[in-house]
Amino acid sequence: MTAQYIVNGLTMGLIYALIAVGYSLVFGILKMINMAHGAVYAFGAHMILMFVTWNLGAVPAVILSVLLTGGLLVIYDRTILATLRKKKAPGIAALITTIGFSYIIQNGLMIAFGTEIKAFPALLGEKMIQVGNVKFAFSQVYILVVSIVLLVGLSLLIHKSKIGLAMRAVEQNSRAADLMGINAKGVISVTFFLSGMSAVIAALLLASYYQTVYPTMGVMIGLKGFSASVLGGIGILYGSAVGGIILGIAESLTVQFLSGAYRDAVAFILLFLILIVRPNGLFGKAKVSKV
Amino acid sequence: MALLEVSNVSKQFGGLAAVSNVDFHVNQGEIVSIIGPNGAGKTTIFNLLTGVYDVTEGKIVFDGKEIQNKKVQHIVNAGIARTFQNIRLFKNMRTIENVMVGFHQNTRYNIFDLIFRTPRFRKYEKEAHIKALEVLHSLGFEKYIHTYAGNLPYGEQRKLEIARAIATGAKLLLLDEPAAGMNPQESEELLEFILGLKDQGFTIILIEHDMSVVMNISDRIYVLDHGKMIADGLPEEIASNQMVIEAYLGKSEDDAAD
Amino acid sequence: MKKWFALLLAVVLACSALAGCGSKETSGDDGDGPIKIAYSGPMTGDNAEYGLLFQNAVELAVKQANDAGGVLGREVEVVEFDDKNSSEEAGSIAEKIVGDEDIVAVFGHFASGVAMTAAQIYQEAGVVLLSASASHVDYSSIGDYIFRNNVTQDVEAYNCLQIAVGSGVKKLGMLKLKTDWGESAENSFMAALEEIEGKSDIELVAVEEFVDGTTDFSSNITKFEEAGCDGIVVFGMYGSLGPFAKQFRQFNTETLLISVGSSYTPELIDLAGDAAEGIMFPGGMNPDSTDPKVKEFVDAYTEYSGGKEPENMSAQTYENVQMVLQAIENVGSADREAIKDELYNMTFEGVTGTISFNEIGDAVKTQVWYVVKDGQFVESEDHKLVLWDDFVASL
Amino acid sequence: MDKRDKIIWLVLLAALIVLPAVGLSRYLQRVISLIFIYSMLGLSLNIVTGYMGQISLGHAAFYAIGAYTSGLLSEHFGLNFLLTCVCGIIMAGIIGWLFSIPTTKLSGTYLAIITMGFGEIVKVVIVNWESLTHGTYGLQRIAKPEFFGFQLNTTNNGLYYLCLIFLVIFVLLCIAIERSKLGRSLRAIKDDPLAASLMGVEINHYKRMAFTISTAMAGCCGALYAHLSGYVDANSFNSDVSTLILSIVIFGGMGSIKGMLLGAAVLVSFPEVLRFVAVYRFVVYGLILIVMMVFRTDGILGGPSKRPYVFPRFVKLEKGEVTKNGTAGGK
Repeated sequence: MTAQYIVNGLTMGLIYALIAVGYSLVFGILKMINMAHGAVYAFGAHMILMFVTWNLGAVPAVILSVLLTGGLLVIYDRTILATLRKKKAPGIAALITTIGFSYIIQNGLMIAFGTEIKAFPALLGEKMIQVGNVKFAFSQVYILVVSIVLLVGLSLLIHKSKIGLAMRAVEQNSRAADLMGINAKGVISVTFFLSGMSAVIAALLLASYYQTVYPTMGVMIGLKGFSASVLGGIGILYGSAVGGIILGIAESLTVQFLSGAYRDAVAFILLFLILIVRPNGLFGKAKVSKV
Repeated sequence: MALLEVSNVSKQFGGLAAVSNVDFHVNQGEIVSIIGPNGAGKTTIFNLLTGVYDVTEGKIVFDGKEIQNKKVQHIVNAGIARTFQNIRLFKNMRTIENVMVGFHQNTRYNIFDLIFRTPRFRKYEKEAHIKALEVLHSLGFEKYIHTYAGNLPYGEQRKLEIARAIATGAKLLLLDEPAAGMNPQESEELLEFILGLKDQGFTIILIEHDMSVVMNISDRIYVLDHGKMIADGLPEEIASNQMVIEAYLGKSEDDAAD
Repeated sequence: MKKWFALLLAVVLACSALAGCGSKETSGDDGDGPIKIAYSGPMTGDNAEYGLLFQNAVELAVKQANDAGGVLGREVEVVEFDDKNSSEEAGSIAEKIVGDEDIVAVFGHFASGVAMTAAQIYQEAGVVLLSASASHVDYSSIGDYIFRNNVTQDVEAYNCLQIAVGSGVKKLGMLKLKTDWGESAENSFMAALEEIEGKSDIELVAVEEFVDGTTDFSSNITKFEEAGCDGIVVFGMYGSLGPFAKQFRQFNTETLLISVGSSYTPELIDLAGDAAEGIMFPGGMNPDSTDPKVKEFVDAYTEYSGGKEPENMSAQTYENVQMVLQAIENVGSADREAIKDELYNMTFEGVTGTISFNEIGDAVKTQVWYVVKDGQFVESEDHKLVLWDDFVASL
Repeated sequence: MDKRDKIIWLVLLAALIVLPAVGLSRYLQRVISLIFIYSMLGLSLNIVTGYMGQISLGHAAFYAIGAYTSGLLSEHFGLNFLLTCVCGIIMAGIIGWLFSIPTTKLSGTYLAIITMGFGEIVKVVIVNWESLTHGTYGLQRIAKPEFFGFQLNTTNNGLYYLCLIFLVIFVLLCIAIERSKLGRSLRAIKDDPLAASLMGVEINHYKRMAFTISTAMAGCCGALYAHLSGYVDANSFNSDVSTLILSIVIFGGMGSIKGMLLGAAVLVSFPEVLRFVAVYRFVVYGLILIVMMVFRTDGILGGPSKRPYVFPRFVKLEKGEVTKNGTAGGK
C-alpha cells in the first residue's frame, strides 16, 4: 500500500512546492524571507471563500482573489519595504516587518471571518478514481496538473521572457539594473504579485481538496513550504518544486511508518540536516566571498 | 635569512591562474613594494600571505616557520598584519575600540576573568587601554578618540587601519594601496608616517599605484603582471625597465608591428 | 534629544499601562452592591468559538436572573476575561480574579490544561470554579472549590465503547488528537476495553494520532483501510472530525464512525456535509428535544446569541451559573465558602437533567445515544446508553 | 559606566525595590515578574542579536529547556530552587553549545531559519517524550522556591524579589560582557567578520561562546518562569514567545541594556492593558513591529551613543593625557 502513501505525499508535496515558489521568488530578488507568506496564503483562501459566498462563480472569485492578494503584497512592498530599502536598513528590519505583517493579516482575518473552521466548497469536484489498488480524488489530479503548469510557467517566465531577464538582473544588482533602464521597482512589484498569485492558487487547490478554511491555516503550511524552498536551494524555482515534493513524500511516509504526531517534526529535522550538510540546498551554489 | 621567504607560490581559481610560480623575499626592516597593473594578482598575494586563501602550490616561510595554508589567526599571531584596499574598519565602534580589537590576542584573560573582574582582567584591560592611547598619540589622534571610526575623515581612516594593524604586535605590515584616493598633500603626510614606522623597526610590504610614493619609499620593488613576477630590483632600475613600461602602458604602435 | 523624548514616552506608556489595570483592593462581599461573578474563556486563539458560545450562555443566565429581580434583591454582574486558551494567560487572570474580593465564583477556562492551571490559584484563594468543559480525569481532585458539570473523560470513553459494541463492531480503529485531552480519552478507552476483555469479540486493530490543526488524514485513512476496520472512534473536536469524515467517506462508506459529545454541533454538519450521515455520539442535551425546559432554553439562547444554536457544553455553562445563583439564594449570602458548601448538598433541575455533585465536585451525568440522520442529530430509537456497570454485566 | 548611567540604574533599582511596599495586587506582581523575566530573555538574546547581529527565531527553545530541566528536577528529586536553576542553566548552555557547533558557519537568513526549525523540534520532543516530560499534560504544580523553610510566593512578594535579584545579576553580567574583550570582539564580528578574523579574533569560537552564554541565560529564565507560574507545557514556549523576545530586542534597541528592560516593559504590559480589546491587540502588536522598523530601526534606545567613551575606573591616566570625561573632546 506504500503507493497510496506516495500519492498522498505527492499531493501535499506539490502544495508545498507552490508555497516554496512564493518564498523563492521574493528571496531571489530581495534576499529576504517573507515571513508573512503563510498568512498571505490564508488571506487568499478567505478571499476566494468570500467571493464564492457572494456567488460570483468559481473562476471570477479566484481571479479577484489573485488580484486582491497580489495587490496587497505590492502595496506592502511599495510602502514599507521600499522605504526600508531607501533608508538602507539592515536585513533584520525587513524581516521583522514581515513578521508584523503576518500578525496583522492573521488577526485581521480572525476579526473579519471569526476563528472557527469554515466549510469551503469543493470547487474541483469530489469524484474518486481507482487505479490498481491506489485510490485518489479527482481534485488530486487537478492539484497535479495546475501546480505543474504553474511551476513550469513561472520557470519559463523567469528564464525565457524579457520580464524574467529583468528580474534576474535586479536579483544580481538592482542598482546596475536601474542604470540599464530596468524599472527595478516595477520588477520587484511584479515578483511580489507572482508570489501572491502562487499562494492564492495553492490555497484554492488545498482548500477545495480538504474543504476547510480557518485564519491560522497558513502557519504550518507556510513553515513547511519555507523548509521546502530551502531544501531545494532558496531562490531557485525548480529547486523549490523538488524540495516540496521530497518533503511531502517524506512526511507521508513518516505518518505511515512512525505516527501522525511526528508529521510536523519531519519538515524541520529534514531542514536541519540539509542546512548542516549543504547550506545552499540541493541545487544552490556556494557563493565565493570576495575580499 | 630573510624575514619572509615566498618560493614558487601559485594560486588557481578553477582554470584561472591568479598567481603562478611567484618568488620573492623581504628582509627585516626593509620596505618592499609590489607594483603592477590592476588585476595583476597583487591583492591575491596578500590574501595568500594572510591565510585568507590557501596556496595551490609553493611555500611561504615567515620568521623561519612555514605559514602557507595556516589559519588566519595563527598567521596574525606569528606577526603578520594587513590593511585593506577598500577600508574595512569597525565603523560602529570608536577609534580606541578599533585599536583595542587589534590587541585582541595580547589581552590574555578568559570568560571567567571578565565576569568576576579578576585582577588578571584589570591588568590586561589597563594595558590594552594604555597601549591603545599610546598608538593613537603616535597618530596625533587625540581629538578622535571618542569618534566612531565611520565618521573619521578618509585620510584618518587609512591611518587608523594601519594603527590597528600595528596594535596586533605584528613585525610585518602588509599595506594594500594606503595612498589610494589621497591628494598629494595627504600622501606626502602618509609617506612620512610610513617612514616613521620603518624607523620603529617595522618591515613593510606595500602595494601601491602612486609612483611618487613607491619610488621615494621603497628599498626594493617587485613588478607583477598577470600573476607572474616580471621584474625586481631597486626603484631606479624598475623605472627604466622596458618590460615594466610595456606591462603598464602596453606596446606602442610601431613596436607591436615587428 | 530625540532619544530622551522617546525614552520618556515609552516609560510613561509602560507605567500608565500597568497602573491602568491595577484593580482596587476591596474588602469581602459586604452584603450590598452587585453580586459579581467572573467568566474566562478563549475569545481569541484556538477554540475561540467555544469561548464565545459559553460567554453567551453566562450572559443569558445573568440577564434572566436580573430580569427576575436579581438574587437576594441584588443585581448580578459578570466580569469577562479572554484567556486565549493559554495556561500562562489563565494564571494571570486567576490572580486578578482572586484579588478582586467582590467576585464570588468563576465559570469557564475551556481546555483541561488551562482550567487546571487556574484551578490551583482559585483553590489556594478559596474561590469556586465551575467548569462545563474540563474533562480531564483528575481535574476536580485539585481541591474542594473545584467543580465540574460535564461528563468526565472516562464516562464518555465508556459510552463510545458501548456504542461500538452495541452496533456490532468487530475490528475497531481509533483516531486520537495529540493533546492532553486526547491522551486521557485514550487511557480511559483502553481501561474500558480491558474491562470487557473476553466478554465481547471487539478488538482494537489500529490506533492513529494526529496533531491539532491537521486537515490531511489521507495516510491515517489508508492505515485504517489496511487494518480492515469496520468501526472507528474519533477522539477529536468537530474541526477535525468534519474533514476526516469527508475524506474517509471518499474511500469507504460502510465503516461506522463514532465520536465524542463535543463534536456534536451544527458546524459539524456544515463541515462534513453528507459525510456526517450515520456518525454516532454519546451526547448531552439534544437542542431539538421536545422537552419544554430544553425548548425554552434553546429559543432564548438562539435569540440572545443572534441565531447561534447552543450545544451541550453551553447548556451546561448556563446551568452552572443558575446553580451558583440558586446556591446564593439558598444560603442567603454571597460568601465564597458558603457557596462552595451549598453546592455539595444541593440538587438542581437543569436543562440537561437533574444535577448533583459527588464528594470531589463532579456532577454525575448520563448521556444519550445520538446518530446523524439526513443532517439532523436524532436520538437512536433501537439503542439506549445505560450505566457502565449494567452494560458490562449485560455482556 | 559614566555618572549619568549610574544614576539612572540606581534610581530604577530603588523604585523597583520600593514598589511592592506600595501594595501590589497579586495580579500586578505576576505581570511585573513576567516583565523582569522577559527583560532577562531580551538581555540573553541581545548578546547574539544585539552585539553580534545574528537573528535567532527559536530562542524560546532554550527558555523551554531551562524550564523543563528545573521543573522535572524539583518534581522528581525535590531539589532546592537554586540547584535546579543552575542545572537548567547548564543544560540549556550545553544544548546551546552543541547546537552552535554545526550552525556557526551559517549566518543571516540561514541561521534565522535553522533556529526557527530548532524551536519547533524542541516543541515536538516535549510533546512526544511522554515518559520524561509528561507530554501534552505539561508539568503540573511545580513547587514554589523555598529557602531555609521560607516559601517564596506571590502573597509575600517573594517571587517578585527573586526575579528582581536575578535581573540585577543579568544586567551586571551584560555590562561586564559589553565592557570587555568579548563585547568588543562580538561587535567587531557584527561590523566586519573578515577584518575581525584578520585582527586575530577566532570568529567561530566567539560565535559559539556568545551562543552558549545566551542560551544558558535563557535557561535560567526558563527555570525562574517554571517556578513562578507553577505550570508549563509545550505551548508556553511556542514561536510567538520567540518572536516576542526578538521584538523586545529590536523595539528596545539592539545592543542597549536599558533598551531590553524598556522593550520588555512595553511589549509585556501592552497585551495586559489592551486585554479588553482582545482580538485587536495582535493587530496593533504587528503594527508596532512595522512602525518601529520603518521609523526607528535602532529601536528606542539603540544606536551609537553620543556620550564620550567611558574609560574603566582602574585606568588612571597621567594628568597631561586624556582625562575620563574626555577633555580631548571628540564629536
